[in-house]
Amino acid sequence: MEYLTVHSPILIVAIPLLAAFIIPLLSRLGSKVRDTFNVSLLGFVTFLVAILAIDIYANGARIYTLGASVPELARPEGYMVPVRIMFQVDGISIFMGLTITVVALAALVYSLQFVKNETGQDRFYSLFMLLYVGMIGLVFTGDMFNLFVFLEILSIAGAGLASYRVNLADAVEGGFKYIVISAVSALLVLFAIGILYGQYNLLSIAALANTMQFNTLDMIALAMLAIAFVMKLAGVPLHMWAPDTYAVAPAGITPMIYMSSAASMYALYRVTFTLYGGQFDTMPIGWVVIILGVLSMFIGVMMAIYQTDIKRLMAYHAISQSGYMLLGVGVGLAVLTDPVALANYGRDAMNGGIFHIINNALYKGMLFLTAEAIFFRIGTRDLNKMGGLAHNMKWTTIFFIIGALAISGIPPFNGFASKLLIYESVFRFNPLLSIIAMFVSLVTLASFTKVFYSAFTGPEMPAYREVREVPKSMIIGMGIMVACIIFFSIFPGLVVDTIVAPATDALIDQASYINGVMGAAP
Amino acid sequence: MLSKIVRTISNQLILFILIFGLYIIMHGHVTPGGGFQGGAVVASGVVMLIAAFGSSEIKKSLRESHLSVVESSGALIFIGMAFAGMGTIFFYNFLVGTPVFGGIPPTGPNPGNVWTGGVIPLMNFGVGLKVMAGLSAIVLAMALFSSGEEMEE
Amino acid sequence: MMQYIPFNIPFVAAALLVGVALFIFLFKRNLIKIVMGVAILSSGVNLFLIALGYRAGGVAPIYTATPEGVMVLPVPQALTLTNIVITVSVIALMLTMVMYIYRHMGDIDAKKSRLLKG
Amino acid sequence: MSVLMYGYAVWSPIVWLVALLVLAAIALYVRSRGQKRYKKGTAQTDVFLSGIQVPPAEQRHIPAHNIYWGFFEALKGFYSTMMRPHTGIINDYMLWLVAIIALTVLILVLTS
Repeated sequence: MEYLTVHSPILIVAIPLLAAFIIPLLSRLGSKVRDTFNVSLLGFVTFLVAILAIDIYANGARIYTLGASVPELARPEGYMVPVRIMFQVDGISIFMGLTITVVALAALVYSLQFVKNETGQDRFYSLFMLLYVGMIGLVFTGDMFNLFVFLEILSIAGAGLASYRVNLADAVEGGFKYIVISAVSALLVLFAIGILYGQYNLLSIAALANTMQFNTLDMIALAMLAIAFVMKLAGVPLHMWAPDTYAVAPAGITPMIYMSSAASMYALYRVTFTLYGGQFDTMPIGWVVIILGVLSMFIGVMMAIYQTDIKRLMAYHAISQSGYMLLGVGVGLAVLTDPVALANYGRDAMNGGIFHIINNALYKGMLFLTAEAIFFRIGTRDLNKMGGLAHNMKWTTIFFIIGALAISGIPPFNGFASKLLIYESVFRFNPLLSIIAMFVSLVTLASFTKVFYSAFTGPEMPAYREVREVPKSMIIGMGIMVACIIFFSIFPGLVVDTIVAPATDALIDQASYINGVMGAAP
Repeated sequence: MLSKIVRTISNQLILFILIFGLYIIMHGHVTPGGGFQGGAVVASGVVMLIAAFGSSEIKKSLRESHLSVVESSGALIFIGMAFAGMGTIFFYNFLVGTPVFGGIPPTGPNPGNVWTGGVIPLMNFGVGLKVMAGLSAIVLAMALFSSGEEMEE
Repeated sequence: MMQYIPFNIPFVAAALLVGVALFIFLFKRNLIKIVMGVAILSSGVNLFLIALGYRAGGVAPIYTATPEGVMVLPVPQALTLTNIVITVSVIALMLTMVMYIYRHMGDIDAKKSRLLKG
Repeated sequence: MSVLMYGYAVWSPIVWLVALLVLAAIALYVRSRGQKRYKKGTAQTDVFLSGIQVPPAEQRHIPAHNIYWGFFEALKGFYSTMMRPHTGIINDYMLWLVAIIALTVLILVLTS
């Protein structure tokens, strides 16, 4: 147990990586062995994430240095700066880790039945594990270059999975768009890393933050890093790939690709708060993030209500909800250098934005799964052709209603709790932004009413009389998410106190992140 | 399929390409090169064979399932080496000082000692296996795809 | 070091490569050309990294048999190698997808081969 | 534990649920006071459309593109403007990326 706690940061990344290459060999023993292996392995990783989280909330941030003689030895004897590859796990990292792991577990269980009749399943699960490795590595890593490497891993695995159904023309097109924008934004990230390296000869985030001067080249690097991550997280006006890719990805993968967007959002926060924050006036970059967030909210939802393809509609909602997170954390970023405003409302806005990440991962992921459950049974994503499905798909309908109410911010669901935090704190920053956020919530409810009305209600259609409820593993996958949504709805105070507030503190408190690595420096 | 001269010469030449690729892989820790570069050299030999014999001929001897196994085991060797250091820490170089690849690199002008580097030569070997199988599979799949065939049976 | 950028030929070449790549992304509709653009962008970034690590008169950063004097920085070279490996896999994946798009749509023009919009 | 107290916001789902249950009880009470003449399996349960022949199920259901028709009709200008950038061409996505990076660099350099 002690051993597992000490080594858990690397085991969480390394075990799925090992599994990704065992799966092709193991699938020769039959699909049942492989499925059991996958689920039990991800269950074990979930356990590791849980014990790491408990340890971090009790004892503070953790450092794991690869190849050193002890994990905490970031700087070997006689070195002023860290030289080894390093994982640095603090409150926000483990928060993202928990979110990603819960979604991955639900998506994996859901996928078991979904891909049962497809070919190339061992590659599907290999890439699934690689995608998980990419996301977890991205949120755990402590140096800029591994940020790039994990970003590329998740891009390649995500694009491969998005175009998994290569017999469909649109699936390949969505995957191609995803890999092009991922490759270009990742190369821009590498270019920015090169600019930073050229000035400071450092790669570790903590050491870079310690010596950051914020001259013109740093500004260029910041713009490239921030906007490349905004591209990956699909903020308007860089969002146009997202509906294309989310709509065509197979079920179980859409929530995962959505989570990789959330991991990119983490990278954006890490760069703006930890790498650059503190030493300069954060108001301009904060306003850039706020404006992108407001645009994402508004245009995302206005485009969503217009769609007639159920998964494109939900993809635009994913964009719109990302706007809330950008808005909440952007307000915190804008007032980062003003302690009074930060204590008054900045911290609450960030709490709301970060709480919204996990809420949205749960209900948005669940809604994607219900949309794909409909596709699984009736073979179309076109809302115009649907109707009366509630007669035969009762569980899916119940799950959809819960998800739709939660995403629209209807009390008592968890979406309301995080949106309330955002509304009331952003209102004191700028009332107009808060009013826009409330309006967006309204249109969200309207568009989900449209989906609910046209897909589930109405008389039983003759064409869909034979439609049955989806298989059990898909219901369990959605049920995991719904259980989490209900737990989060009833205990918002507990969740914010235990996991969200430490995440906010970790973002604001740049000094402790730096001291974690550079601490013993004379 | 190209002419008989090309086929005969590429049949002879593939041996040297293989040896050169393996040399680059196994000397990766003392000279420029390493797993990826050596694997790419071997895969370029496969490209030559595909050009000389045609992809459908090569498909008979290089099966996708075999390549997949080699690729996976290469990756497993790499990660397994990293896991083997778990007694101390992940990626710990546990072979330093042992009789296996544990030598101390000599200083001063010297031809280089292969028997050094700890786990690094073994990792290079794993990466080399993975890259040669992976790249061969990629070029073979693309060649088959452009001639209208599929790789999997 | 950075103040010499305008007079430094490798940096100019890297900037040119990045510029060519961006030009391709913006104005070339052929999907194969877009893939080539990614390759060129990657080359530009690689050249930039390598040029960053260069020290005038430096020797290769190998610890055995090293003569006296400065060494070039080894870290950018490691970054470049990693980036080359990643780019190879990205480009292989992209080309496979372009081949599938051609097979489905019979065209590799970005405008004529699209199904998803709006 | 269940109460969220940050800033000015106080949000307690338990209180809300209790209130919901009370309101639901009132609503059910009012409902139970209503007429009880409804019988299943008779003509009372059939669809009645002012005496017109009832169309079959697939024509009776309003498809998605007709929902909020007036809303979209009123915002026609907005939506045609919105559709113009959403071309689905990869080059346009890249154009936005380059333009926003340039804009952000400009904002950052000018404000410092």
